[in-house]
Amino acid sequence: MRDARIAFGERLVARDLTLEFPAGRTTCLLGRSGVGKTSLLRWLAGLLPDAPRAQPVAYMAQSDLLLPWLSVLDNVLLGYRLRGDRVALAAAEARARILLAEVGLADRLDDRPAQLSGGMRQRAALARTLCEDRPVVLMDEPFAHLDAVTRLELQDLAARLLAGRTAVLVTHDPLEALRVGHQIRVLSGSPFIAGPAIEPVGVVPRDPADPALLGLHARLVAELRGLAP
Amino acid sequence: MRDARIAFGERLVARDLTLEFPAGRTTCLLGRSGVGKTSLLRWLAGLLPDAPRAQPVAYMAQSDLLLPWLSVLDNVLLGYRLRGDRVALAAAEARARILLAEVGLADRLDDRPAQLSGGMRQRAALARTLCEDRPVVLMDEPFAHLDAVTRLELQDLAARLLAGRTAVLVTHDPLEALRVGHQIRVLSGSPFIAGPAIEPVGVVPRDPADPALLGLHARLVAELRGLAP
Amino acid sequence: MRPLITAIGLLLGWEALVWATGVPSYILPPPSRVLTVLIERSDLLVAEAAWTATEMVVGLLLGLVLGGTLAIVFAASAGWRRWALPLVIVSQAIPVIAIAPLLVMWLGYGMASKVAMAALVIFFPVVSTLYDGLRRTNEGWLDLARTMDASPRAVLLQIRLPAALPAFASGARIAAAVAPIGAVIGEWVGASAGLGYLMTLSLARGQTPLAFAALVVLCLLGLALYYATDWAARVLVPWQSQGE
Amino acid sequence: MRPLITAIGLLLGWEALVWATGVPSYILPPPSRVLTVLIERSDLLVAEAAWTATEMVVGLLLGLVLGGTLAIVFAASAGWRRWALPLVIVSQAIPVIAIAPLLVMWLGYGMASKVAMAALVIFFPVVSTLYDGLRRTNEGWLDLARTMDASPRAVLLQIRLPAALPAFASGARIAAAVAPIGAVIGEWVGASAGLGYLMTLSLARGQTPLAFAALVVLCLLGLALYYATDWAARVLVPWQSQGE
Amino acid sequence: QDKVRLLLDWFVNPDHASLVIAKQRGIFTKHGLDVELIAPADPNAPPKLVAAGQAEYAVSYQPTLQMLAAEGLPLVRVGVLVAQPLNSLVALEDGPVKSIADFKGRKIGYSIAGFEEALLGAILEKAGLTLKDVTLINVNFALTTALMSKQVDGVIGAFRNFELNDLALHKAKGRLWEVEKNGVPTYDELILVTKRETVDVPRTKKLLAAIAEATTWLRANPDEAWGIFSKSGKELDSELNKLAWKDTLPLLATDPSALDRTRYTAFADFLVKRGLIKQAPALDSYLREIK
Ligand SMILES: Nc1ncnc2c1ncn2[C@@H]1O[C@H](COP(=O)(O)OP(=O)(O)OP(=O)(O)O)[C@@H](O)[C@H]1O
Ligand SMILES: Nc1ncnc2c1ncn2[C@@H]1O[C@H](COP(=O)(O)OP(=O)(O)OP(=O)(O)O)[C@@H](O)[C@H]1O
Ligand SMILES: [Mg+2]
Ligand SMILES: [Mg+2]
Repeated sequence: MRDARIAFGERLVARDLTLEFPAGRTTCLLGRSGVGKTSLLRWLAGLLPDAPRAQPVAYMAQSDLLLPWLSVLDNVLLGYRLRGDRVALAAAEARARILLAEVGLADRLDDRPAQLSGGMRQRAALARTLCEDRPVVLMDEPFAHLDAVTRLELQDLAARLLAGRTAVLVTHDPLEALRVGHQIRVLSGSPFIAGPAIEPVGVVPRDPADPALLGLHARLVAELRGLAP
Repeated sequence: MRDARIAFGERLVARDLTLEFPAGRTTCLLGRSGVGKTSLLRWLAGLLPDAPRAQPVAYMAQSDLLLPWLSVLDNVLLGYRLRGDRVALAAAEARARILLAEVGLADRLDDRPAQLSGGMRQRAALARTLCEDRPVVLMDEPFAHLDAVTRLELQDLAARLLAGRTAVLVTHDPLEALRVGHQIRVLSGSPFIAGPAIEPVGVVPRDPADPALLGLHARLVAELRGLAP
Repeated sequence: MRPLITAIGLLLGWEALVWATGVPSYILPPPSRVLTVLIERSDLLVAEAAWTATEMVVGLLLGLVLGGTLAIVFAASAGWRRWALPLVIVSQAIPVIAIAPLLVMWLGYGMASKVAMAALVIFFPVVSTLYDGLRRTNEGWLDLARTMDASPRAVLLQIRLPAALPAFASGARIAAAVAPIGAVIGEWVGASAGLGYLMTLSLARGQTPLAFAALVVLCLLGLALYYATDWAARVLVPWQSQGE
Repeated sequence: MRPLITAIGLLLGWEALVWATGVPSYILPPPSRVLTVLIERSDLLVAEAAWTATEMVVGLLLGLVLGGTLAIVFAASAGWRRWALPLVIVSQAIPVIAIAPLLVMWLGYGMASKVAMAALVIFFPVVSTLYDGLRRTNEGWLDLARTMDASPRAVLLQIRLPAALPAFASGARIAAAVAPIGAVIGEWVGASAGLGYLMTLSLARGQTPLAFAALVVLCLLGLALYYATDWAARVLVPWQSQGE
Repeated sequence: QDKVRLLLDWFVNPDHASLVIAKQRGIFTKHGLDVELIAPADPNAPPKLVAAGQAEYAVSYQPTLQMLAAEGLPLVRVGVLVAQPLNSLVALEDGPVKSIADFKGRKIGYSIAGFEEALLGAILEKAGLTLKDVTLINVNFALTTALMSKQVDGVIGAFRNFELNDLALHKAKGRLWEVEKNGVPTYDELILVTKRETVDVPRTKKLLAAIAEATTWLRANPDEAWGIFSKSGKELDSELNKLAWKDTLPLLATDPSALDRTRYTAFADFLVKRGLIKQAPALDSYLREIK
């Protein structure tokens, strides 16, 4: 993105922002609450005024946005249903079932979202995003409501399925960023600027116990801590 | 609680559940997504059918539940407004302003919730819960959408304000539980049972870097990992 | 059971009203007299009621279909909305007496003109509530659909429409409640049958009890239609909230 | 500006209709003739319009207040709802001709009986939509309020009511659109002034162009009222969604 | 001043000429009455409202009074405004109906007054038809419109002083059959009724005297009277009213207190025969002569 400007009325979120997201890799965004991560993601998704959208994206918002009248399975297939492509829909259904099984909702396919717990809803939303099969994937705090173990499993799943795609992932957990991001950027300031790209070595998903990562982790925490909210 | 039973139609979440929450202390609940943490909290809040409610509670749900037509400040004062006690309301307003300043929303008092970021909304909901000044406080993943640094700050704030109250706090972060909980319980199974109470030493908020905690952390993670989802 | 209690409650209230206000019986006859007539003339009343009930039900269905379609068209196209909405509003302001001759010219004296009239009275609440519902879809869902490259048509039919169904149900309930008056107004358009016709005729002849017997039947039809619609709305639209 | 274009558009549509269908002018006079009458008899029309406009506005306000209150009462008390709701539904089914003498008996021949009649037509959409809105409050908010020991009254007034205001706005829009017909129906109750009176009179006496001139004025009043209500609703209820 | 509410049978029109002139020229006041004329839109409501004590007098029709009396309403006739039928059967002159017999298989429109089936039945029978040979359609007030647009072939309930003029204004000519010459006993079209229990003879006398005085005056000064009438309400100044005015004046009863009992006996028998009432109510229960 080049010279982007994000503002809500008087409130300027970003100005003259130029950022590069390497193709086929996962970039993790970190930053204090309210800095503008969601806004940046929405800009990339083409959801803000004046925001161009280059390629098809899959977008997972901070809230789950499941449709209450559709079953879990139908929610996951929403994109195919909306595009109305019957052939693709039929093909995607098998994929959706597998994904739902992988996020641990195999026995909840026909439930309505209101019957799920918060974390289950988030997992369904994650399955929907990954089911979309798009070159660019944008995810806003996809694992926020998940327990530590499920989170690790789903990080693995995401890393596997995001391979080869350009992904931008917002998170608040520096370890998570280090685990799944090829590149990590810390946003700070108001209007925000992006810090230098941090590129940990090794293939994703990395082992969080790796001492090299722990060093980077300390650096990231310090970087975040030094910032005004 | 004694011999509680929680069920949604056919789905039995807990049966013959007897749990003790020590008075004046903070209990942290951990457990896989969907195990029944939220349901347990709702039971304690008297929100489920057949659930008795012993004492006045302050309840913070998994979603922020801010009212879109009220300003941030008015949302925080909602309890006092609903109870219609003018004297208490006037007294609480100063408190609400201080709390909002402490959660970093001092300059957002008059904004509507729709103008806030997800983390800001959660912080406003947290301020509302802490403003309620009740003997029992129930919080469902109160820090899920916050960055690591803000999270630490608000854990400190919560620990300070919860002192002397009976609090039950659901979290997915074992470190968080170790930091603010006088007692930690892991829920598991379906219908779930609660594991033995883990009681770390030291006063809350504890330092997460404490090696004694790291040992407990490893134990908790292992315990969670060993469980079926 | 409930409807029966309700009916009895209504009758008692009415009897009390007559007693309390001392209205003469040629203006408001007491239920006891109306009941007698209701039983004595039941064959006549049933025949007229069948006629009016048909008008009501057909009018309601037509109104729901027309109103629903129009609301969807309005939500889909700003051009249509800009030009046709005022026309729709104006259609509500036109008293039947002004357009009755037109309707009769185009539709004749048969049932068609009555159904058209009833549908005209009924369809506005449906258009209005459904269109309002379609306007206030959760922004998040719309954004999501946009990232999914959904056509406006798909967004309308698969997201905005289901989200607006509770509002549609609300409109349908209003429509069901005004359906009886719609049918009666329709019978103004040159009728020679129906409860509305019977009522006018018996009022003119000073047979107030018969007129009120017809009115009672009309009200019962109205209640039945309302509760049927309410029930259908509950069964067909189980989700309630517009938002999350 | 917009309303003017709309008005002109309507007139053109009407002229086209007359041409296309070849309706005789004593059934549907062409706009040109109506315009002539509109100008020639403008003093008469303005005087009658002032009367009707008063009835409309007072009736609408009364209907909004009554309907709003009733919906709140229904939401607050199951007992009231069970007994009074059928009564309210039935009130919609009663043709004016049956209760006009009653209204005159109780309210006299002045404006009160007309306003009452208009309010009766208007208030149902308000009750119905607001009550529906009050019924479908986000469960989470209700739970939250319960933990805060809010009285049912406080929950109703501070949570359910604001959450239902978009639905109330929806009802108010319908009410505004039916207000003109409400006023015209009201003028059946022994009127000697008003556009509805003028219309009936001139139609019955073959002065179709004058009747349609009155109708045009009535429609303009209706449009003005509708758009005023729509504007007020937007300004007063900026939040849209019922849910989160 | 004695306050009096008088309900008209319908909107103000030349049928009410004597009432309007009496009010406008202060003749009522001169007789010590303060009369308020109230127009309803529904012609059936006024007698009931008078019976309920919501007004002192109402303008009504003889057949209506007799039907209401048979239903037990406490009403009495105290005066008359038009002492002959105005009601007629009308068809278009250039239409297919040249004689009453031509109505066979055709549509006849009416505006519900409650007794049109009786009138029409008698008229048709005289021409050798029955009610079954025609289709009756309630067209409400749009009598001329329905006729001109050929939605119906004839209308019953047309007033001879209005509907022909109305047709003429639309460049159509009507063919008219007077009911009283076609098998229907003659009757009083417009009468004044009041509540039986509270007949106020002195006041009624004053009222009838004022009406008589106004009738005499307007017969003598038709043009000046028209000026007063047409200016008493903005909507009254119309071409149709002007034409009807001329035709109506000769029909107004010169003696509003006159009563011809034989008419009431005959018409009651007629109503019984046509099945509209079960039995004729006693004449004295609904007729009161004010002398
Ligand atoms: N309203 C409901 N209707 C039916 N089932 C429900 C409902 N609410 C919760 N459940 C079920 O109860 C179980 C426990 O849900 P609960 O929300 O308590 O989980 P949780 O431990 O809070 O999970 P998470 O960490 O994902 O929020 C789940 O299986 C869920 O599907
Ligand atoms: N619709 C809106 N109207 C007005 N201001 C907004 C709107 N959305 C966001 N903002 C403002 O823009 C800024 C950035 O918000 P954003 O949601 O991008 O933050 P974030 O980095 O995603 O925070 P969090 O981690 O808390 O989700 C905030 O100050 C917020 O108040
Ligand atoms: Mg965000
Ligand atoms: Mg939960």
